[in-house]
Amino acid sequence: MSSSEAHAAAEHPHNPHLAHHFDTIEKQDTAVRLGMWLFLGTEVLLFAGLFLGYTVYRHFYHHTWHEASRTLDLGLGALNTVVLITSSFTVAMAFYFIKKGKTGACAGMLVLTILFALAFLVVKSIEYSHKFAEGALPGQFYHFNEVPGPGANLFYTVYFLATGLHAFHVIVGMSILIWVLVRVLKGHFSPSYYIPVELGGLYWHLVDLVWIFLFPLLYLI
Amino acid sequence: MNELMRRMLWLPEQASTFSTSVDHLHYFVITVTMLISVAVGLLAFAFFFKYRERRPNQSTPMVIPSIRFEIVVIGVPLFFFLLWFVQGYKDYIWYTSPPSNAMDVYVMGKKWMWKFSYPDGPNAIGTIHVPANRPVRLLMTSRDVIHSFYVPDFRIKQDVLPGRYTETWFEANKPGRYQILCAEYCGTWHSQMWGEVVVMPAPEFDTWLAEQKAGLAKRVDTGGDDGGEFRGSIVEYGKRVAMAQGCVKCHSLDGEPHIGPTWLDLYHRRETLDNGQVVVADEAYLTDSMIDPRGKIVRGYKPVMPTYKGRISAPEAAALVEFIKSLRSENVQHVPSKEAVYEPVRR
Amino acid sequence: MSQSDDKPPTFPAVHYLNADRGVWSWLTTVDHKRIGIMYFVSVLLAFLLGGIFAMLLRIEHLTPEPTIMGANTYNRMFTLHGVVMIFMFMIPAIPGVFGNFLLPLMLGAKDVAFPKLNLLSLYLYWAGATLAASGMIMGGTDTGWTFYAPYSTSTPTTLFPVLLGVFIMGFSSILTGLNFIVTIHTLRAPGMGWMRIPLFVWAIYATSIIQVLATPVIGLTVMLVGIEKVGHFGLFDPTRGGDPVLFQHMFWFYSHPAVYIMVLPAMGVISEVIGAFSRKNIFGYKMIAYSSLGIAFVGFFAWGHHMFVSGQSVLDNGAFAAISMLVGVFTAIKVFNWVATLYKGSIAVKTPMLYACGFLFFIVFGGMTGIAVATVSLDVHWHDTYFVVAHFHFIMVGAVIMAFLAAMHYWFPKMFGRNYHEGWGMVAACFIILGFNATFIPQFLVGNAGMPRRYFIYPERFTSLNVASTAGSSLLAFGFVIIVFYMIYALVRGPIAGDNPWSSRGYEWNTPSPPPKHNFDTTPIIDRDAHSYQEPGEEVEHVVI
Amino acid sequence: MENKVSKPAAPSSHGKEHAHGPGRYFVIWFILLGFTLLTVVTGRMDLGAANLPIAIAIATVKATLVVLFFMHLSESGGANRLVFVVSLIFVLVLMLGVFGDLLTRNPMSLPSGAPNFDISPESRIVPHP
Repeated sequence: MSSSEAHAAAEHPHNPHLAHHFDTIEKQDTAVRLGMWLFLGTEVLLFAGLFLGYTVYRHFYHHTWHEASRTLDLGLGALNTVVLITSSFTVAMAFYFIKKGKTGACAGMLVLTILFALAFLVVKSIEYSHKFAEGALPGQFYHFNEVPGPGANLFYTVYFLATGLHAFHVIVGMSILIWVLVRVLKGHFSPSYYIPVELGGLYWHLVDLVWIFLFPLLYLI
Repeated sequence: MNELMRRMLWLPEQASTFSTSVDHLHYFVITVTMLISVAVGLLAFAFFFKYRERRPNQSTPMVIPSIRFEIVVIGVPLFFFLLWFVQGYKDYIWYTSPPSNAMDVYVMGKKWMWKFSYPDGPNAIGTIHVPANRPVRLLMTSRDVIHSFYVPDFRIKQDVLPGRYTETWFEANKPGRYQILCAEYCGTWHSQMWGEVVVMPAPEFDTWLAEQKAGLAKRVDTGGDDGGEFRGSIVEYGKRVAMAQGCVKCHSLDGEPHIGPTWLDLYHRRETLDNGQVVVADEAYLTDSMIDPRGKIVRGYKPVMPTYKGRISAPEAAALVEFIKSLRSENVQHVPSKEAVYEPVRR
Repeated sequence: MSQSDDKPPTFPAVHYLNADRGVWSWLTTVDHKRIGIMYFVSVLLAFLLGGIFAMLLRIEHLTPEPTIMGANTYNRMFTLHGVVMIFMFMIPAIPGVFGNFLLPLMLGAKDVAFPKLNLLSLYLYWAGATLAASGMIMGGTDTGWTFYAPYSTSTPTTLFPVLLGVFIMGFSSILTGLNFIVTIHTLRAPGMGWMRIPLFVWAIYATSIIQVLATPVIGLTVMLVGIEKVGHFGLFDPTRGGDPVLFQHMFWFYSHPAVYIMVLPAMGVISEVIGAFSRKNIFGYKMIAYSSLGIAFVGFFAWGHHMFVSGQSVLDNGAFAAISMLVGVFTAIKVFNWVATLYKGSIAVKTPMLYACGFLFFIVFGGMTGIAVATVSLDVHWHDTYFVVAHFHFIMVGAVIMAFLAAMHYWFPKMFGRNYHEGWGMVAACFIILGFNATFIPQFLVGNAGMPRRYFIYPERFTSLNVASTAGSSLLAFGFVIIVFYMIYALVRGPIAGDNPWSSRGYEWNTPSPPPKHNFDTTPIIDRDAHSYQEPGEEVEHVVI
Repeated sequence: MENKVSKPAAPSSHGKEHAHGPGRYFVIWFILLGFTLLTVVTGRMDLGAANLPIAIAIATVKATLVVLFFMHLSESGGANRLVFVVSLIFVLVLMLGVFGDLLTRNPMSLPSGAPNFDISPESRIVPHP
């Protein structure tokens, strides 16, 4: 803990955001950040199960999977990657601005991030509708004749499960950012208290992280 | 000594070459385990008396571990555990490496029966004949869920997986009859998925096999649960059971409704029950209907069927289900799952 | 600190139990002590339910033929026994009850780091448990608590609510672990360095790491099974190219460390109890603390020893077997340290101490039979037989429930300010320890004889041992009945215990019993090691062994 | 970890984070976009067995940049880093254990259609000679 942090608490002995069981707001912030990182750790392990399924079946059926991955739309996938990376950048900027006390700029960046999230979902749903039309669906629903051979249905199983779980995280992250945005607009945050912006941002970066791995694994093998 | 320990530990007979070597490690491990745990328990108890509280709030010395103590408490258990591991893994590698001259027998697990096939010989349900003092390799697969082929007297066990083969091997060294159990939970009658290994002296086995191959054994025993055996496909076996039990008196095989619903295309048919519920006639429903026929009555039929609980064995019920599954008119799309193709597997 | 004997024991007028009144004050509380008490009631109910199932199962096994139920009922019942005992009782038992109640007290904190999240954990636990229970009412499920595919994805029974319940209870467990880790990192009282943390806290810390990092995997796995059951996506279905062994890998990656989620807190309890009742500095504090972390870490590398006969590769079997041996060494270190702590102590033989003695025997026997079943060639015979059943009951019931009972007796005065009847406590402990041995030692033998687990009916040669086991289980059950009676009496009419009836030096006894709502009026300053029975600077005799 | 309540100092919080401004975020963003382009290009080249390692290496670099700079792990406390690294280690452990099995398993015990198997429908469960 740096000595500068401690002084901030000394100046605001009755900080309304300080819970009764913490001595200082810095200690509380440390705790909250650690909690968030632990939560991100659990998220990593949650996705690890799906990545495991991916690697196992790719190992079994790598030729079929190579063909199957070619049926995905690389253009849309790459577009989504750019969208998510940019949204990660904007949410980082939102964090930067709120620390500087520029509430308006922060809100603007958050709005941009949320729009990018929406764009991601729209692109994803376009891709999904193509797959539904083709019959490139998981397991028993698979009736896509372009990719024959065993294991092709499993590619789409993993594709839908992984991108589906990821899309769920996008929706959750978007909801969190909307909530943060509302609070920003209400003026709840200041350079001395901005933890929710930071945590919302961290969560959003994780969503980006997962996609950074999903994109090459699904579209580029 | 071996015999005494075996009886004390309630181990079954040692009927294979593997069982003896594995049992010796077993005795060693269990003896050490018992000695150590009783010693720790007694030592704690002895300290309870020796160092009991003599006056309240007595002061106690500070006891500090020396490096020597730490080395001992880490080193001694580690030594024993690694010793067991090395010996156990050596035995295990032996157990997973079938000799190249082993005779192959194919095993198929199915809810709730075992089926055996010799590469160019007969099939049998429930009973496998093997020669004594000759290695036998089992190549095993399953029709439905995971089973586990377990012969306690041989100390062998191997899961049987659907869609692929697993293997195990043994060399029986005492002629006799040994029970096969299913050790991986597989549904209602998991606990009755039993079979039998008949170990014959080698010459006797050769004669038996030759007879089988020559087709002399056209005589077919009625399938019973006590070692009576039937050679042929499961479907044929199921047909025999249906005839013997009189199922076909009430269930037609040609699509005509009779006293009971017809069996033609029954498998995976959606049936409406008298309470309006719709069920799919899958394996579970068919089996339940043999045991508890009044439980789920198809609309339009009377609850007249008696229960077959105790009258048919688990393998018989399984064979009946298989027979029903085979009764399909041609317009039905569903392809019944294939049995294993019995070809020798080269490695 | 230790109270002097001439003063009569006191009972605080206002404490956490009566500071607020009404059901609503309980349901909306963020007080870690009240949440602990609510966990206490919940897990005891779950234990009762699971125990009733267990007794019915034992009665069924009195004869090799069907005795009191049918095959389908039996299969549902052993599944529910497992699901209830593991997910509703074992996993939340010690962390949920004693972890919640004691962690802040031991650390000198006013509450856990995230009190509201703590309440959310409890609600998630209730929601998950209710869902799983509704699955039982809706017909029950018959897969065993292991949910092995492809049986679980093809069974006609109601599986989905149970899976969802397990998933939600998993989240409760994750949030509890997360909360505890953050609490231990950030809310230690001034002066409490990492090497002054009580050993129970170390154990909870190691447990929490496992909870946070392993539970998400089981969450995903059970959801995949649920999806597979409903939608037949083919992930574990061999007819669609899937691999059922992959399910086993994913399942045991959580479920093996989950064993340590259950047993590590139990080890923490025993460290506290043995230290307190022998009035000794814990022997080898660092070794015990680090071995907790070691078990948590190495426990993650050992899951494959559940799959020795599943078709897993020979090489992997060897690797997992070798690593499993290391877990045994960590446990052995702890056991030797506990016994050495008794040496030259001043041992008060009270009920918790009897349970601790039982624990020592059970953990050694259960642990070493665990090493035995991790010895690959032996496991080929033992896998999925009653030997394995007896082994893990020695750990789960023998070790964990002994520790749970020891904790319950040791901290009962802390929680409620009253004490139980020592004589009855000893009697019940004897019944439980003897009854436990009588129940499960025959099961080791029947497993040796080759009886597979999850058998509804069994070959007749196993009858005598099964009858013996059932007879033993009635002793065990009788012991629990005694506990229920004297504990309820103690709760209402028990003698006032005073702040520190055991003269223990654990930090948690520095507050009044029962503690006030906010634990401490002023932040305590820690000026001595945990488990230290000397004042700072006091001259003591040093003995090196 | 010290538990001192307060020490007088300057009011600015998180002093270190002021060391960089939005410029750094821009740079990282451009690098990430560049890597995305790179991975798309290399992904469509036929590099044989090298394709997958290259794709994963690029993804790892991108992820590291996001974690270190967007998520500020480069400047947060040791516990946070430890948590994240440990979770990644356990992901590796999971993969390692499973692959130790798959790569050395008896080929007959692999699913049908796996590389060691004939993929004609007739021989769904018969291993290739």
